Amino acid sequence: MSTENPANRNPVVNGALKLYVVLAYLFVFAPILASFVFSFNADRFPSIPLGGFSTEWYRAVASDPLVWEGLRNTLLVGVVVSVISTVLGFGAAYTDYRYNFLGKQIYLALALLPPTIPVVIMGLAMLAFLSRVNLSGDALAVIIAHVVICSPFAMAVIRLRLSQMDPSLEPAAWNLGASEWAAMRHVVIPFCRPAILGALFVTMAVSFDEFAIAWFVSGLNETLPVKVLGFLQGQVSPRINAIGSFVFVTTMTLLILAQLLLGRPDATKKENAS
Amino acid sequence: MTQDPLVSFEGVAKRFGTYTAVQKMDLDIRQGEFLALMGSSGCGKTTTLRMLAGLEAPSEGIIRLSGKPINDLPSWSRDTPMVWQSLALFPFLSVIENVEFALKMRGMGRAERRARAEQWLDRMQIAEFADRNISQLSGGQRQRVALARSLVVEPQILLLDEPLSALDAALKVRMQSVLKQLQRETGITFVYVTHSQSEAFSMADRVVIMSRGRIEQIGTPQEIYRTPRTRFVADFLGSSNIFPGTLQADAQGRAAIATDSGTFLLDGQHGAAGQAASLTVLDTRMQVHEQRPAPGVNAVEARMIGEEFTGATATLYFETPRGQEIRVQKSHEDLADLSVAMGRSFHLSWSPADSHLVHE
Amino acid sequence: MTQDPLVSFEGVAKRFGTYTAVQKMDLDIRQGEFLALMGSSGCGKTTTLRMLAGLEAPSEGIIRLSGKPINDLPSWSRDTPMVWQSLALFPFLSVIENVEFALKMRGMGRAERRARAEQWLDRMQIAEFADRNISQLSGGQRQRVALARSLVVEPQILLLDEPLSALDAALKVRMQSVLKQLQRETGITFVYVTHSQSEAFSMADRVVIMSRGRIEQIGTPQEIYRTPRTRFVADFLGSSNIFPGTLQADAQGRAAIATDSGTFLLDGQHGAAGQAASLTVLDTRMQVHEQRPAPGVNAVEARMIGEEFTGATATLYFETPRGQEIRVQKSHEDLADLSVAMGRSFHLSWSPADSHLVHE
Amino acid sequence: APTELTMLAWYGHAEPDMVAEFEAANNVKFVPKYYTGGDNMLGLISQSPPGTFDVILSDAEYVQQLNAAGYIEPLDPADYAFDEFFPEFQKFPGHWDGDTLYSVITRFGFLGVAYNTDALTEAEASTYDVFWDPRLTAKVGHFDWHLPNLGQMSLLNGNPSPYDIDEAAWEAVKEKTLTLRPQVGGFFDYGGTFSSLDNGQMLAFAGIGDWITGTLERSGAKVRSVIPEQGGLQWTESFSIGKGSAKADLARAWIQYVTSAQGQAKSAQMAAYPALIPNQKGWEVLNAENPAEAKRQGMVDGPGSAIDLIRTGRIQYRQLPVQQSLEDWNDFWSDYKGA
Amino acid sequence: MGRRISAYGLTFSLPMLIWQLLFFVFPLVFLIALSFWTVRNFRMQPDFDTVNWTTMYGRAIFWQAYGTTLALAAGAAVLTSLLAFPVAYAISFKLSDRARRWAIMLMVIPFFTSYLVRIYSWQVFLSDAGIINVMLGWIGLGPYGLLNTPGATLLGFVTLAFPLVVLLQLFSLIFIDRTLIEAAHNMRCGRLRTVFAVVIPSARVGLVIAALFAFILSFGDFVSPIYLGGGDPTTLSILITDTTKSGQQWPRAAVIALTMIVTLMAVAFLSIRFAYRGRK
Ligand SMILES: Nc1ncnc2c1ncn2[C@@H]1O[C@H](COP(=O)(O)OP(=O)(O)OP(=O)(O)O)[C@@H](O)[C@H]1O
Ligand SMILES: Nc1ncnc2c1ncn2[C@@H]1O[C@H](COP(=O)(O)OP(=O)(O)OP(=O)(O)O)[C@@H](O)[C@H]1O
Ligand SMILES: NCCCCNCCCN
Ligand SMILES: [Mg+2]
Ligand SMILES: [Mg+2]
Repeated sequence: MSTENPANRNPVVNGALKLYVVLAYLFVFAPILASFVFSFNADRFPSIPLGGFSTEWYRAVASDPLVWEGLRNTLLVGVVVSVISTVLGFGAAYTDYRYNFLGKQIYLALALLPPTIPVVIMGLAMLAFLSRVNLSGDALAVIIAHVVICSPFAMAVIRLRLSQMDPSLEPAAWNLGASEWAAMRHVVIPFCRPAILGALFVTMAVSFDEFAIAWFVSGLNETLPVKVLGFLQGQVSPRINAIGSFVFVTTMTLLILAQLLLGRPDATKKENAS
Repeated sequence: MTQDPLVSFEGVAKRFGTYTAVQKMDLDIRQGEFLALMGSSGCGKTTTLRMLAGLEAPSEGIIRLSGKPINDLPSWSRDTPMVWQSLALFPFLSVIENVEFALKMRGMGRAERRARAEQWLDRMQIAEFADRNISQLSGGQRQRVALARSLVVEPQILLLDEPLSALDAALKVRMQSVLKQLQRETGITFVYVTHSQSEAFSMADRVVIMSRGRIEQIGTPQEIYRTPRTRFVADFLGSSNIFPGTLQADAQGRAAIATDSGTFLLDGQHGAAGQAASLTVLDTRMQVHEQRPAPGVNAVEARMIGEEFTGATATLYFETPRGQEIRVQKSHEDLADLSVAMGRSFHLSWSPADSHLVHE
Repeated sequence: MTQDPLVSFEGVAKRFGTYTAVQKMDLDIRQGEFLALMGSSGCGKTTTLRMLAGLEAPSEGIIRLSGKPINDLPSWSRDTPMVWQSLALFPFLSVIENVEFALKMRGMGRAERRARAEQWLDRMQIAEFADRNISQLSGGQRQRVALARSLVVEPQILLLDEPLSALDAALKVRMQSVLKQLQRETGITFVYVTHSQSEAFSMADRVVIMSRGRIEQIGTPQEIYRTPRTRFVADFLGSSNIFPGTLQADAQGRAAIATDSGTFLLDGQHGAAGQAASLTVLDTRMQVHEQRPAPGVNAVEARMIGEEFTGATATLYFETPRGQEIRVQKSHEDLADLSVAMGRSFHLSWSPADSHLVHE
Repeated sequence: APTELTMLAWYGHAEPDMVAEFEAANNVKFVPKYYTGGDNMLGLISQSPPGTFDVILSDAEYVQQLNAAGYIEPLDPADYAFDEFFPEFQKFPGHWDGDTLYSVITRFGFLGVAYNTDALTEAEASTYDVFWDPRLTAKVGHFDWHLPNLGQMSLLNGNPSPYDIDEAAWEAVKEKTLTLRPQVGGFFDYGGTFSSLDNGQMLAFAGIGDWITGTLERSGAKVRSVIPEQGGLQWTESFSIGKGSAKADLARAWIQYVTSAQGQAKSAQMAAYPALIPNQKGWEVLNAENPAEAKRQGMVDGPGSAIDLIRTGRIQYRQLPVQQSLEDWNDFWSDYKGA
Repeated sequence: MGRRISAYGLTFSLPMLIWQLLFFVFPLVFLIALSFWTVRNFRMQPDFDTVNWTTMYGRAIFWQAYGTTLALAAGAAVLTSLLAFPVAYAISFKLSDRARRWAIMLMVIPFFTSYLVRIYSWQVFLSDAGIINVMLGWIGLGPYGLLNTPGATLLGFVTLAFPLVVLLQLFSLIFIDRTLIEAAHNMRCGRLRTVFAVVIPSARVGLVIAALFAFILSFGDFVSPIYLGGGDPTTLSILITDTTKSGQQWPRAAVIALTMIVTLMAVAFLSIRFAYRGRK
């Protein structure tokens, strides 16, 4: 706390702590920054001292039709996944918010558990199952699998928002003559709008960086992160860095957009009103 | 008073699982009256209101509005608008959009509903805030928006669930008179749930006191204050001292009640001797003496154990040797003559005329 | 009263950024007294207490405990235990572990501190809950644990920051007498922050009224209630009607004050004519008449605009034609003779002897 | 729009340097799925509907498995220019089931000792025993697949036919292999192999050959492969047509193209990784186009050439274990890794 | 409210239920079935044979990998928690509101960078001729073998879990009632002692959950053990891949996967029980 009594403060301890925080952030950012740097390094196998400056890897990436196709798949999958996950997540969040029923614990477990299953296992189980029902091997399979792991995130984000909603807001709408559907359209959804947008972005970002499950189920229609895995396993090429930097910038943009939409000052102000 | 009731609850009960929130309630609400529902927390006031608004279904019994049973009508098909304690204003709509909401849901055209809403904003003196965000209003202004939002459909009845409890004291008093005046002018029946005795008593035509899902007493504020019908009501109002005991006649054959703290004379009230009952005495009607008072009044000796200072009056707390707590409320002027001190013994007295009898 | 003060604030100020929470405060706290700090929200009460406990550092000035400056002492080297409004009990410790905490921090052995803690649990009548979780206690029981936890080190001084504000009315009164008695028995100096006038006035030896970081008045409860020193204090206590005006002599040369609502006689209080001042009259000292009262008393005509029912007494709200609000507090008996009705005009009067003068 | 042809292959086979010409000529667009190991490939096929992959590239061992599992179509030998192939490759074991052809070989290569030229001389590296050299403690890498590694150990133990060994010889191979464990610095997939050789993390590697070191050499790394005195192993890559392919004709055309002399020369110089080619005419074309690379890989006539190594018996085929089950080998490999 | 579910309610509840039943529960159930299938001629065949279970459970390498994975994941959970705590503590208690918002923002960024890319990047730091050894060389030290060691695997796990653990710890520390800390100071409890006597017990649930997440993430990760650990020692995730290399042994891989799931559930259950122990 900034207002702490200086007599209760030890500058040495505080200084050491802050230094440690700086080191921790260095640790977190070292690999990210290094990959940026190496994405402009001319050598195929990065090592120091650095080779010359080069945008070769970006050019290689940009001229690789497979990368573009991967990007197209990723975007397609990302958009569809975010929409479906958000719809499912909204429904589940609303169910949890509004209803009580026998087996609700199980319902919630189903809705929230998938992200805790290791991706290798999820990927394996998904592939084994989807292939039995002839769904594996294309973008649809990736969409199905990603929705399974993304919808819990959407649910969490929207549930959080719903818990900020005055529980009498919806009954108030009914009481004023709105049917359940009208109240949903005119009250619940408008109230949740920032969280719905947030959920769309978060789920898109998760799908955007998921490679393990997608590797198993994507078949021929690989997404970009699966390509990256391929580059890492099959070629070791600084293209990884170029793609990584690109994906990073893209997801960051999504994140910042989400942040702006969620944290819009007048959205928070409105919230306080209820 | 012989006119048909606007609302009637006929044997209405509400259970949540095994818990009974409202027990077989019979209640008539008259056209145009201001009815207050009071009772301790959890006694079923809100549940009663919500059943009327169609937000809970009665487990048993029939609710009628203007004679017609409405049990099966969904909430949105009833004209029973409600004002919530939290107000439940729509934070994403402007003031006027809030007020228009009910009209929009009824399918009224844009121009017409805007006009109607503006008229009510005017009436509630908040027209200047029409385009503001709810968050930009003060508590009192929000209260008015909530009222306008419910009244805009010009209902026969308005339900209010502790609508003032979130306001500060001064604003509360001001809104009370706004509400009272509004009710008089519009003639709309108000059903008003409150925790506050002062609110209920100063606004309502009739007050319903509930306890554990049952109605304990219905009556005008005066009736209830002066003659609580049950021990619970006396306890709840908190303005009476209560002495549980057994009815008997005293040596002279006068009606009396034998309690733990002594035998006290009653004033013409009775029941069969030997019957259990409680004597209640308003705390403003008790006198404090340093010396034993003359006979003819009821008196008891007690040790002072506490004092509460509330500006105009002070409340003194005493305890009889038998452990009964007695409260006395006095003005500071009255007390000036006494050397009150914690732990000292005093004589407390009251006239038989101020004795009132309640049964369990 | 000539003994050395236990605590003294010498020119203590506290700024948060550019905001001054406490302004150059001089205050002596006497050994063994029960001192209440009152004032409206944000006036600096908690900040004052926290500076004493070492949780905030003064921006200026010196705080002494038993004569020694303690500004630079960290919180954990002072013996100034505090009772928080939220109680701040450790939820992960049992009742007795909470009480033992401070002793453990002082390095006291296991057996000894357990014995000491048990003794205090006994004293606070919560020994039976020793091994319970905090979450399993009622509000009043928690309060006692918090007290025991602070008192177990047998300090010279105890700081309490609105310790009862979370309790319900009945419990509050009961805990007040527990606290008062405890303070008397132990002789520990209590510094007690509260919002509640009734709490401050019924418990404290001296009351400090603060406003915007400044001390407005220090005195016994009686002094403050009857003779508020400033307009702020009168306003704050809320039991007086206040008429701002200018001093003058009336036609007969008697001391008077000219206000918006008329010129009123004073009783021997004065100041230079022409000086600005405010007349204050306790709301219990005002009379309500249907007819104009005889001259010799101060009187004003006003329209009734509200009524608040509070059991024993009722408060009536009036408004003069010039827009001044006047409050009158009366017992129901007194009111029985009046036909009070919203909107009607009445004459309000008070004797010059009940007039009191305050300066800004 | 061009017809899409799906190819399941190791990385590189559907890159422009290989397919651009064919795509342009036949109005075809390849859609590749690159795999990173034969089992990984089998897994993919088994989990995909029939007809998903038109062309499948695989190593000889997996052709057998693909065939056994019924994932590939029989081929007509008359369609392919086997007469241009070195005789050794005209009826390559594993690609035929009796007289039925299932797969056409397109490239091959040798597995020996890969080493860092700063750390070892060619002479030192010319025996598998070098892996036990104290200088290499924790510096020997394994390409993480049991067949090439255990085959090399079997060669070292003097088994003339390294995959066809009896129980006693198998026990001896296991015993010998286990003694190498302390020398091992890691078990790597293709990418890991690349980087750990390049950055000097590993100074010698078992189970690989020029297909890795050649690629690294091209970008200037100081690594080479040598066929040691105990002999080397041979890997192969061959094309098949996926069961149920709707574009079998195009698939056939591709295989014809890539096994033709022109296609073979291209294949030998594939950007992703170099390899030897079985088409004798292909050697000629390569020598005309890129004599240096032909020389580096040993695709020049005369003693010491790649085909000469085979003919002098220095090279054994890599294949599935004959007397033991594949599981036995794999399980031992897991145990070895965990030892 | 909340009585029976109507058509309206089902419209919202059913989609998630159906989706997760079809695409989450069924795959897991199928995984169970798969573990009893057999493989003939490199083809999986439906069957009911416990051979996969007996084979896998009968192999020393399985239990060895199990122990290794458990130890590495537990190590990662403990190590990450210890490394993260001072960061979370400093951010919660020592930074201004503005700096705290920034710190949280920055800590979210790693979630949006490819884990693969970060691991690949670490290789460049850790290799014998990598950044760290070159820098150590400047001061005359090394080179040290950092890459392809269990330590490097741990580093990868920490990379994976650290940001999440910091954030989870942070959110439990931020919500600690500050008056509890003041109350402790007020009762002669010094700074460091307050951390152990008040801060950690108060944040216990959050700290345990954070460690649990670190465990879950590390337990299933295959990227770090392969690319930083050099595949040595064998972890369960590597063993899954290895198992499939004896010709389509997916049923045996399913045995490993199911064992992992059960282990994770048990660990999650125990740690949540521990987290809430003695709480209402
Ligand atoms: N949806 C519900 N499920 C279960 N019990 C409920 C539900 N709603 C109310 N109750 C219970 O019914 C009883 C009556 O509740 P109700 O809200 O009507 O009380 P109230 O008189 O309005 O109290 P308060 O003054 O605290 O608002 C309470 O014991 C409450 O816990
Ligand atoms: N840490 C702080 N930083 C900035 N301003 C502060 C801080 N603590 C208190 N203040 C401000 O100082 C003023 C005095 O606060 P303080 O808590 O002492 O008031 P108080 O009299 O205890 O009020 P209340 O009755 O509401 O508890 C307030 O305006 C408050 O907003
Ligand atoms: N990019 C993949 C290289 C494929 C080489 N195939 C043969 C592997 C022999 N171990
Ligand atoms: Mg209620
Ligand atoms: Mg305060």
